[in-house]
Amino acid sequence: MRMSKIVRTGACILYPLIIIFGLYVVVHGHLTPGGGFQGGAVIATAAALVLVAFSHREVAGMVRKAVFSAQESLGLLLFIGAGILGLLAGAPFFANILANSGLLFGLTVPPGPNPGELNTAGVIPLMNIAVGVEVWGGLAIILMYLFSATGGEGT
Amino acid sequence: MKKVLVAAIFLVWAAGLCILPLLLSFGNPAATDMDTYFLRNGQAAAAANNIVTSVVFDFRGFDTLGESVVLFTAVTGVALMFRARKEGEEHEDE
Amino acid sequence: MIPPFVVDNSPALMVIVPFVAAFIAPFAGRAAPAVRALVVGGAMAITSAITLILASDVYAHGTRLYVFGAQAATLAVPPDSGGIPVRIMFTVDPMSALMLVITAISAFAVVLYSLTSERHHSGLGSYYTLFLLMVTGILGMVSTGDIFNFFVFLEILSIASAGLIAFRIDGGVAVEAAIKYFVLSTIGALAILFAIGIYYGEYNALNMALIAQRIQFTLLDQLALVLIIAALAMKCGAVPMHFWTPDAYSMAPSSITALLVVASQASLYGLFRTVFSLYNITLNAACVGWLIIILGVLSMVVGVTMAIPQKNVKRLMAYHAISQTGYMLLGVGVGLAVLGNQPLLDAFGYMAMEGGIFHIINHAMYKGLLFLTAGAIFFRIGTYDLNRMGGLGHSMKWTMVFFIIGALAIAGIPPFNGFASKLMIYESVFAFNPVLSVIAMVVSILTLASFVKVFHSIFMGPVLPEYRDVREVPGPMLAGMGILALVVIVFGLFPSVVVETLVAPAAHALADQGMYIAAVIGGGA
Amino acid sequence: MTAPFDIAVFILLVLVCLALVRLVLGPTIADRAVAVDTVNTLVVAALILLGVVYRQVIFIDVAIVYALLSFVSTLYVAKYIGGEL
Amino acid sequence: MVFFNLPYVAVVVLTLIGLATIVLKRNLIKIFLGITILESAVNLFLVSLGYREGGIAPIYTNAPEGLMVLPTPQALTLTSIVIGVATTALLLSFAIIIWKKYGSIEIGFLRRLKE
Amino acid sequence: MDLLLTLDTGAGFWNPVFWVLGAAVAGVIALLLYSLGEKGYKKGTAQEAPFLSGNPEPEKGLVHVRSGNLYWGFLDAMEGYYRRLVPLHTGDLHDYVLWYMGMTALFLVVVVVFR
Amino acid sequence: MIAEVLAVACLVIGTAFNCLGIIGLLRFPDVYTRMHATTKMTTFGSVFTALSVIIYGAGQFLGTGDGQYITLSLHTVLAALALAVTNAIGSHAIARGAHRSGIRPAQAVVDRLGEVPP
Amino acid sequence: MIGLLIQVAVIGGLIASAILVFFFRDLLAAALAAGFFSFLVSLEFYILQAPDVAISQAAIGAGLTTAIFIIAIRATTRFEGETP
Amino acid sequence: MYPEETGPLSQRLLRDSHVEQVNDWTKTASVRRARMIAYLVTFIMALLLYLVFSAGSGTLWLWSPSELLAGFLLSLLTAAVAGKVLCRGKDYRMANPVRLLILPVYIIGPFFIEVTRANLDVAYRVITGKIRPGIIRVPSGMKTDFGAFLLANSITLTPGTITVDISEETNDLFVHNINVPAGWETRDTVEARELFGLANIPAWIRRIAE
Repeated sequence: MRMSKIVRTGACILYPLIIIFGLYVVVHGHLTPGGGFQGGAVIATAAALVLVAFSHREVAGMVRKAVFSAQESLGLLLFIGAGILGLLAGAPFFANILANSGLLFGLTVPPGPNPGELNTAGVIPLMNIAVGVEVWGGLAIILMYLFSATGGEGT
Repeated sequence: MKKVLVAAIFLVWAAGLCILPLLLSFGNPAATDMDTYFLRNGQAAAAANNIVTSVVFDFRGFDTLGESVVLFTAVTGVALMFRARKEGEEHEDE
Repeated sequence: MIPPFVVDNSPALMVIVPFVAAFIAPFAGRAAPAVRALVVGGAMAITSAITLILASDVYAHGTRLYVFGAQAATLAVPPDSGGIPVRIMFTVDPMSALMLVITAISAFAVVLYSLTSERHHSGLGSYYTLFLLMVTGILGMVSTGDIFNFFVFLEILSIASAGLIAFRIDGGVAVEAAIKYFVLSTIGALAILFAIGIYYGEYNALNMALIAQRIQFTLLDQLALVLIIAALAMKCGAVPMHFWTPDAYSMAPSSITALLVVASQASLYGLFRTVFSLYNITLNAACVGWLIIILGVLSMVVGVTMAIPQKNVKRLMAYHAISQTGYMLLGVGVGLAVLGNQPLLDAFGYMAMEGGIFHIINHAMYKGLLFLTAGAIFFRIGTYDLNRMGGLGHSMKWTMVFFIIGALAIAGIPPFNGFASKLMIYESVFAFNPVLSVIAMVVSILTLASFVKVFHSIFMGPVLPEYRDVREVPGPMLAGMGILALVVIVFGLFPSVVVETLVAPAAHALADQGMYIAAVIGGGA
Repeated sequence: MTAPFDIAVFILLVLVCLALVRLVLGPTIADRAVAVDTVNTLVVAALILLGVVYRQVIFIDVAIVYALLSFVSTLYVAKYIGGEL
Repeated sequence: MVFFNLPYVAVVVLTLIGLATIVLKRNLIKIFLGITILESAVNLFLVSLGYREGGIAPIYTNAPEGLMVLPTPQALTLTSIVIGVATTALLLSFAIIIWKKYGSIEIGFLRRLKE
Repeated sequence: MDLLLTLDTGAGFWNPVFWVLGAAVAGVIALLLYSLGEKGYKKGTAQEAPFLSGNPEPEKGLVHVRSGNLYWGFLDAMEGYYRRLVPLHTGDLHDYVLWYMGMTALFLVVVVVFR
Repeated sequence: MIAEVLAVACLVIGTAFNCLGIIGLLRFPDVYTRMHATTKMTTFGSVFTALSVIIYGAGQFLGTGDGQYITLSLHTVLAALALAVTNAIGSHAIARGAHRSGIRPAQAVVDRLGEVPP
Repeated sequence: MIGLLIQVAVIGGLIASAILVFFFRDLLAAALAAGFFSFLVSLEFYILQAPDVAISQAAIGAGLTTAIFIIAIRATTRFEGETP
Repeated sequence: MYPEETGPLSQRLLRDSHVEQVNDWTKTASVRRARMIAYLVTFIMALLLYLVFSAGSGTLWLWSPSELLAGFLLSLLTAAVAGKVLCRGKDYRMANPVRLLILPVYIIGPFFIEVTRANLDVAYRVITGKIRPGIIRVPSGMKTDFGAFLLANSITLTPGTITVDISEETNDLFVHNINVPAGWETRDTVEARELFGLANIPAWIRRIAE
């Protein structure tokens, strides 16, 4: 069953805000506290918010298991792909070959603080995004499965 | 009898764990060479301001892969628990 | 013939291939079950091949290092780090290679078997995903050289195993077994994490070789040692902590049980690695050695005596698995007890360790075979209850042959592999302490008696009316069992080859801590 | 000049410990939920102040995460006690 | 001296409370709560291992320079936290299935497998 | 060849060639005995029915010996042992955890005392 | 200097309101009145402490011209806003849940919601 | 000095809430106490200069784990010792 | 407990357009325009928020180019994910920037004054313990969900009153009052204006949301 209109409206308004904040945490993982896991967990909490505020029937259109499941596998494939990138370049698995290479994400940075330079740190931002996508999908799908066990209408 | 045994077990555990605050000094790690390496090289090698992130994704990236896979495994396990059952699937009991 | 890229990167590929297959397996099943079978079977075959390539390379050229993320794969110590390894690495020495061989053979046979045996169940996408992850967990556990990475792979293994044990959720009993297993293994894993924290706090190191170089056996190290060996002994099913084993083994699908045996051997490997490579002679070898010997003797005796009155065939086999684990603990424990004493070690210590380690590989093979035959019987008649079986020998001839091979091997009857390793254990342990040897022999006799009963109940006697139209299991299942049976026979017929090429290097690698440290750090202890 | 902030953090934490009393006593589950909700607010305030004490701007992000997410668990409790979950 | 090792004291006490919850309570969900407490204790232990007196967070920002705390335990703790939530989720789904099949989540009822 | 196939343990040895030879000889003897008995056997005569003192032949399922009946003597003789051992396997999760914790405690005492 | 005085003043006000909120939490008779005391007074107090941080950041920015203080102030504003919105929704949800679970307001002179048929 | 007092307050609350988890017979209250515990653990991480871990614990421990526990309590039972 | 919302067909279709039941005939221009606006609103909101978060990243006031690019892309992603949730096919009045500008004015101005005044009142009650609680019914007069949401939150954040429930059809609020003034307990409903002392909060909210 759904919660009251106030909670629903609040959830609708907070949902994109939490998502954008989570994405902010994800992409700033190498500059500020946070990263893939934390940001992914924050976004998954947004999904938890929508899940709790609406009824099963309404939620079915907003968040979908299949999408989350695909996200999860996609994130992991992206992550392991970022590792294989090193393998393809002739370095060992998980080598950070992009760092300091001058390519995309590969700016060379001076020591000391450098806020706002997102395109640094080599494969770390890529991995952050991959892990963020994966954790987002994973935690949300755990919640959805558990919700389907509460005996209400099936999700 | 059993209660005495449980109490004894807990006593030994408590005594064993009390070694920690007695022997490990808080706020003053005994050796720091590995972490000094990370702090010194983290920003230059991985170009990340956040040394924790550079440890998580660069120096110990393989652990992080394992950790993501743990989450994936748990999700798969949960999905296995709440899967839809086929009609006439054989039952296995005791 | 084999591209050098594969050989060079085989430690990484060994993990990458099953991971990628696991990630795409749930979606492969959407298209068609055949696609999924192809993906899973192909991935497992490739993984086994890569693992065997790696193992042969290790046996040919000595310990292999693979440093993840370094400039070069063998660059364990960065030049500017002051002589310490900082990154995660796989350290594959002959002992690890032995475990890799076991895992590769067993997992390949099991996947062949389970592609057919689980055909009619729902949730197969998740099943195969977890299966691949479980195999990867074992592979990572036995080849890693970083203690935290060991913990991570241990958790992958635990979670995947728990999910698979609970695979048959209909009765609820499987879930009960999974809960028991998972609660215990979580507590054990947390204890291991505690120990890792202690090592880190004392030595600021996570690499096993570095810890081994720096370890001093202070009071904190003793606490860490206790936490680790208790947790790993619990996970491999040593006796006073074996209670989860029969529950989990009997409730998991049979193919998974065959793999769980390998998983428990991996825990055993972790135990040996901790005691030998991490601590070695800094600890009081006699004391810890006797601790392991006593655990082993208890496991042997209690396991086999508890097996005799069982009526559930898988539960019975699970108790036998505990009993056989005791042999390994006994053999390696004797080796540990004389570790500091080179003459004794040469006289019988290495022999005992070789026996114990050889028994690991034999046990994984024949116990896996036995569990697979139990699963084959269940596949046809739908019960594990010995009282309701009988006369199946008339219709399931191949299964019966495989069962006989497995049963004779576990009982240590000569032409099969169990005999060779047991003989080595008996003789070396006799030199150490005759009483232990006698106990081991008695246990072996009881094992034989128990399996005679099982064989009689299942296969002998007249055909029961309800099983008149039972047929032989399908070909792929037989192929899976056949691989293991073949290995059992070959190892039994040519034990000296196996001991010379596989086991003896493993035992020496385990006992020689300096070599392990030197391989990683280069300096030597 | 961060001494006042430090003292304020300490007072807030003492208040957190006092809120624990309501968590213990609370006759109904709703009272306990109110106590936990209060603690969330206080902890967020404490986190913001501690961010100033440690002179780290980035620490405020933690407070935002707290403020946004702690209420989700409150909503779950509320939905449960309302009998709607 | 011991008094200043406060986090370690907390770790010891929390570990014991967690273990006591696991061993003395007969409800599955209570046992799982005990496991989460145990996990938090271990995480706390790891993080406090890396603390250095007067250190700042290991992030290069505009904050005043200073000794940084050790980053590795924090990385390990991140891993440990995610493993913890995965474990908890799987355990709770087991508990739900047990409730559906057995009608109870008390330990005393989970005894169909014995001997 | 001989060197390759012989596993020398110091006190004894194990060579599969001897065993294969022995098995072959035993097989030949068994085959001889088996072929001796075949001569007098004829299908369709009274030889097919077992002689049961004139009682009717029981159903095949009834002559099956249940596995629980095997080894009752052994179990009876070891009853005192089993009476102590079997109740330890309570199937109770608490006991499982307590055994584990107890063994850890015991190990700790042993290792610290005998270091 | 003025900014610092203002910041400390806001801090004192905020802490005082937080104290009052907790006292109310401990003193009041039932869940609704406790909610009056806590969720709003602690929100108000916490917003005031956040305000003191904002003022402090602004003062520092004007003093030093360092860009990070702007970030400090802006993030604190967002934290305070998030706190206010989430607390309002959360306390409403708890009140509704409490009323639905059958907790009637103590010493109430009137209960219009209890009269509405469910 | 004040830092030590803050530590004492946080750790006192930590231990007290853990004890509450042990003693509550109402599982929902125990889950709430566990949420409380998670907040304080996160605060302790924050004080120990680990903001990454603090965010992680806040999002996962305090937010999601409590939610999962409450769903599980809803799907099973609310009081200890309850059988249908 | 409450019946599902009903309404004109077009509205329901708009609301449920995400349920993959959109056939060709519903894909009229208005539906597409409504969706477009929904995505746009979400996008702008997300972008604004992201810019606030990452302010100060560049030199002093500006944003660094990579931040701007990342903000643009992430806002697009957010719009794609959350567009259907934020604007559930109902009202796009909040897309009007003038209304969004009034909101901060309202929060800093009348609302803050009201909160401060009432906080002092409750502080007095906390110390003395003089309370006279009760739940009264307040017709909000708001037609939109957002208006009701804003009013209810204003009431909740104003100490002394707390919104306990809301009627799904009429948007009537049930308000728990810590000190019910004499005479209100006999009245059937109480106007929202009367709850506040100084400022006319409902009028402000109506100006913002309707």
